[in-house]
Amino acid sequence: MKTAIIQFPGSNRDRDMIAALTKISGVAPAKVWHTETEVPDADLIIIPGGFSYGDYLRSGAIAARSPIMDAVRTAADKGVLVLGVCNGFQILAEAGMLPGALMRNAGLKFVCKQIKLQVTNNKTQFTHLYEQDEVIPCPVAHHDGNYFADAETLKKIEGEGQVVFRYAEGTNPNGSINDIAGIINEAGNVLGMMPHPENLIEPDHGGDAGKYLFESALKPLLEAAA
Amino acid sequence: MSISNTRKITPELVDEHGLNTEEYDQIVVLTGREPSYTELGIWSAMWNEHCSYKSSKKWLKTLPTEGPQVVLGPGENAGVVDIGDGDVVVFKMESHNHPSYIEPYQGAATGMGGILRDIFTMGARPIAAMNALRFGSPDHPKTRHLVSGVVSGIGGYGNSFGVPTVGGEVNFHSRYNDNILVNAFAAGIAKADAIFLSEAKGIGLPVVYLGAKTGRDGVGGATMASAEFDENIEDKRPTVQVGDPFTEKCLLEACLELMKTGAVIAIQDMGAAGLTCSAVEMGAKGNLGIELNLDLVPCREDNMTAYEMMLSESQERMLMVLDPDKEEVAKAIFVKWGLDFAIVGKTTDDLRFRIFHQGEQVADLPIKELGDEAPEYDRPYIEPGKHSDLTADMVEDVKDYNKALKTLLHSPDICSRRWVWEQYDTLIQGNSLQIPGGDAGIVRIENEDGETTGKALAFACDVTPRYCEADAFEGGKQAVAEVYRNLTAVGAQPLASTDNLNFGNPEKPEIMGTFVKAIEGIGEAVLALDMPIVSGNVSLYNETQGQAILPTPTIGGVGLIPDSSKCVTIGGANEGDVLFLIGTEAEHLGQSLYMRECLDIEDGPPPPVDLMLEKARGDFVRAAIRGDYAHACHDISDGGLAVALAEMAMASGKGANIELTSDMPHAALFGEDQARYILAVNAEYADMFAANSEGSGVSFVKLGTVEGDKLIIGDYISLSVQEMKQLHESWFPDFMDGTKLEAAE
Amino acid sequence: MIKARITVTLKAGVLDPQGKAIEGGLSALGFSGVESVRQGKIFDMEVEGDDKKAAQENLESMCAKLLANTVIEDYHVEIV
Amino acid sequence: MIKARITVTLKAGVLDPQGKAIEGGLSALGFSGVESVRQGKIFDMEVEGDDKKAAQENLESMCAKLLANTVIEDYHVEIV
Ligand SMILES: Nc1ncnc2c1ncn2[C@@H]1O[C@H](COP(=O)(O)OP(=O)(O)O)[C@@H](O)[C@H]1O
Ligand SMILES: [Mg+2]
Repeated sequence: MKTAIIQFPGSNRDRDMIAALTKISGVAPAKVWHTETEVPDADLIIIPGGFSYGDYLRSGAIAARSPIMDAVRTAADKGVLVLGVCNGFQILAEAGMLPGALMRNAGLKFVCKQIKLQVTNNKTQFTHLYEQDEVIPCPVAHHDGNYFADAETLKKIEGEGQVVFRYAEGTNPNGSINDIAGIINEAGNVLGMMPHPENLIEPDHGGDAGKYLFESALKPLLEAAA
Repeated sequence: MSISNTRKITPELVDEHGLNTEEYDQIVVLTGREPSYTELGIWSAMWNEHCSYKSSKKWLKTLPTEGPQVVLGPGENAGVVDIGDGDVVVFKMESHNHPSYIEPYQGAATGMGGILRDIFTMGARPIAAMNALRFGSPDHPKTRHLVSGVVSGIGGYGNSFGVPTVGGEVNFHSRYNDNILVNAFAAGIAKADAIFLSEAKGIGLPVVYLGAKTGRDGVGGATMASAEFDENIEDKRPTVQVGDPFTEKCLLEACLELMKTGAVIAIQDMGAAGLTCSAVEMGAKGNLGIELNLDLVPCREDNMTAYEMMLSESQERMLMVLDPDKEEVAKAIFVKWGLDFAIVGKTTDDLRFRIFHQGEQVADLPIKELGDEAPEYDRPYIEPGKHSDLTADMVEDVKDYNKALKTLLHSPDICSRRWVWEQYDTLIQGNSLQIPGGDAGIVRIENEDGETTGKALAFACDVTPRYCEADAFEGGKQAVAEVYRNLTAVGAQPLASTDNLNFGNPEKPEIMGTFVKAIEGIGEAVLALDMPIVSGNVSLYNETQGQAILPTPTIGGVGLIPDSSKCVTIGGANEGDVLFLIGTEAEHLGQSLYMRECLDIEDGPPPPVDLMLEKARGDFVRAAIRGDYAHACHDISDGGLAVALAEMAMASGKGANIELTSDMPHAALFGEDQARYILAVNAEYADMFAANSEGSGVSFVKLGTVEGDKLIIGDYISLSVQEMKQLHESWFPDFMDGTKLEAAE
Repeated sequence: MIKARITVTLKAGVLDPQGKAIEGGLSALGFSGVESVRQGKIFDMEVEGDDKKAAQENLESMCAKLLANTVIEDYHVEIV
Repeated sequence: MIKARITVTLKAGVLDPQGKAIEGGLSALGFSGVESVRQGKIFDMEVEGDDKKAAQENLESMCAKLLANTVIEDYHVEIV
């Protein structure tokens, strides 16, 4: 089982993600710089949070057009799991690998706090260790998490179970349409989400509800490898 | 606009540079002739208050700065303190007051940028930030705009850079109406044997410029920071600097990567007075001369003059002396991070600061004199008068204590600051054990491989300006004591501190008097509590049209938690826990928020600070926390016992049932007597705990138990946790929303 | 050298939180009569050369590839 | 009803980190010849009434008070 993490100038939750992956899987992910044109052989590719290129122009816009993203797209097409968290989600959306766009928070302010997250589809490779509709706590920390998709796209992703996470119990922090917090692509191997499961994996974080996302993705791989 | 280098030096021009006649005469002597225009700019930048500390130096020297834990005290970009296992914590606090008033977002953002740069210039990776903010009265028309801009500026920079903000302060007072204070603190972790300094070494070595390009930003900025505001403030506007946290993040990574290669001999960030200050400091400290060729400086704008380049305060820039053998390695790292990199000069052996521009020598000055021989003033001062005694029986008793507590919880200085800190990333790096909202922020320490070490650091910053105004000496002591308590309350051993001394015009003897007394108080307290000052910053002339700010010597402190599983926070109480007051029931109401918020009076002496008592009780509380007696702890400060109990109840979501014995309930509930804590003790251990306190000679009061969903204090107070929360949480967002408060007005 | 101004606006139907907030801010400041505000971006560009037609095409392509997110935004290039 | 477009641009000399990042992004995408990019904002406004002169004044005042940060930005109001 191998994981890789993509680093852009301005990525800043890459260290959190590396720490989380190392703690959970026992192996540190390969670090891949954005100028590279190939992703080393990996079963899970992660695009971490941060402010790639300062979030200038639009969050994720410049990073989405980096050389490495072609390689990520190729890997995804072959079925490799790809997870984008926060800025990673913004990058995947800008790259067209996930539908819709992430706009400025409705409150226009950066927001960092614990929200409630509902697992609205536990039949994905990233969420099978959660109960269907289970509500977990999870931190968010972003300025541009207001998910938008046109009516047609929305209808499609809602209809196909592509909405994997929703803000629950009135905790939508950013005005996201339909309280959408995370979506998956049609093929079911590319997930983007705004909340930070990597910041909720051990008792010191105040809980470990985020850990199961990584375990869902990694466990079958670990078992296959064993 | 480009200013020629040959402008005639007139008395007006000298005056515009903030130099008086004697200073100018001295400059002519040291230069050996009349200075050129560029040289005048260089002298003025080095000799202004901000860079030279000419009014404060004499007094700063009196502060205790040493201890076995101190690796490096004041004098470098930040202080360095040992935390064991070969690790050090590097920290400092700095003000960006004037720029934040002029342009709150960019002023605060670049303040964050500056303090973060100070930390990583020394080779440390920033792991925590705090911000201490003072604004004018909430009903002043500009206040809301300033709060909103400053908070989003701090967040905008710190969040993008990627450092968690773990604490701070916000106060409102009309004395800050025209002079807000923005003090930013940052701390980083490094290896003790990998600290980088600004002292240049070696002759003929390349001086390298790194980071962002130079523009005309802030030309004259350091001079502005030392001038009293006047009506012509608009004129000073074009000098605003814009922060670029993205470039700073790249600069951080590039610098740390480069430092690992052994290429860096000396490094200094460009802060106030940019290229001038950093180059002179590197040379003067290393007893070397520096030669710069400005044609090689990466510029953002056309036709920049030597004067402008030397004084530009463009952000996100560094100067470095490089090992010439590692030039290619260095270049590659900077190309990787997309940063400018240029060799702009060299070190020399002749102690001259020489600047060339377009083939001409535009400055040739003695570097030691520039760096070390700035004037030092012993400004006349008058010891401030003191308030006569004000005993509690002389202070009106409101009788309706429920209402009084509700008023306090919903008041600008006590209400929750959630509106502020939720705009800051408090969780990034994954090590925050206590985010804002407790007594001190707590951050776990990782080793270089990102593994947790079991250790944690605690951070707090405090000062109570109304106490300092009433008695600068006691106020200075109190600021340190409160930091000490806030660190202790989470189980940390206070290690050392940093200060940010914000005052009015030092040329006024009464202001200078508060400055001197505050420093005396701070000095006495840091000595008694063993928290040497390892870094700091002075901001004077915070004064508009004769009205000075309240004396505001902010203290930032760092404490060590050797075993992070043995720290507590404000909200950890369990149902059934026994609540103990460490200390005695309060008797002092002078300068309390009870008087100010409920009676509209600001009077009396502040509560006196007994440093021996602080130490004895602090040591006891820390031992109790580390001995696993307590589930929660909180120190008592603004608003007294009642507010402290309410804060604990709101944080845990649990009520309490309390009995008091005092016959002066208003003082017992709201008095702000110092050196006091509340501990929530595991019921099983309550008797043992009481016996221990008695045995250690530490006064305590068994207050009652944690229970239910209401805070009940004798017959005086009965309020549901829910209602208190609603009041406590709503003031700030309602104020910032504007509409609700206006409707109520 | 050719100067151009690129204008990027939100597509009709896309919610504009910043515009909404400004509407609220203006009315809080006592400005009445503002019926709607939509925020957009401009990019003032300087490009080499003097072939305006080529520049126009080049700039349009920059918009499509980077400067606008065509999921939510429209763009317009004007050589000035 | 009157329609107006307000343009807000950074004053000359003020650092534009966004513009700079975009220049980098464009060259990474292989677009050459872009010498400079400065980013600005527009506000497309609809205001009540039909007195264009009054509207112009009113909008200028909105710019000075809210829409532009006059410390670092210039503004321009155009009734369309
Ligand atoms: N500007 C700020 N940024 C971050 N946290 C803040 C800020 N202002 C206040 N806080 C946090 O709010 C809480 C209450 O502040 P304060 O009343 O000053 O605490 P204390 O009385 O313990 O010193 C603390 O946890 C403090 O760190
Ligand atoms: Mg406290």
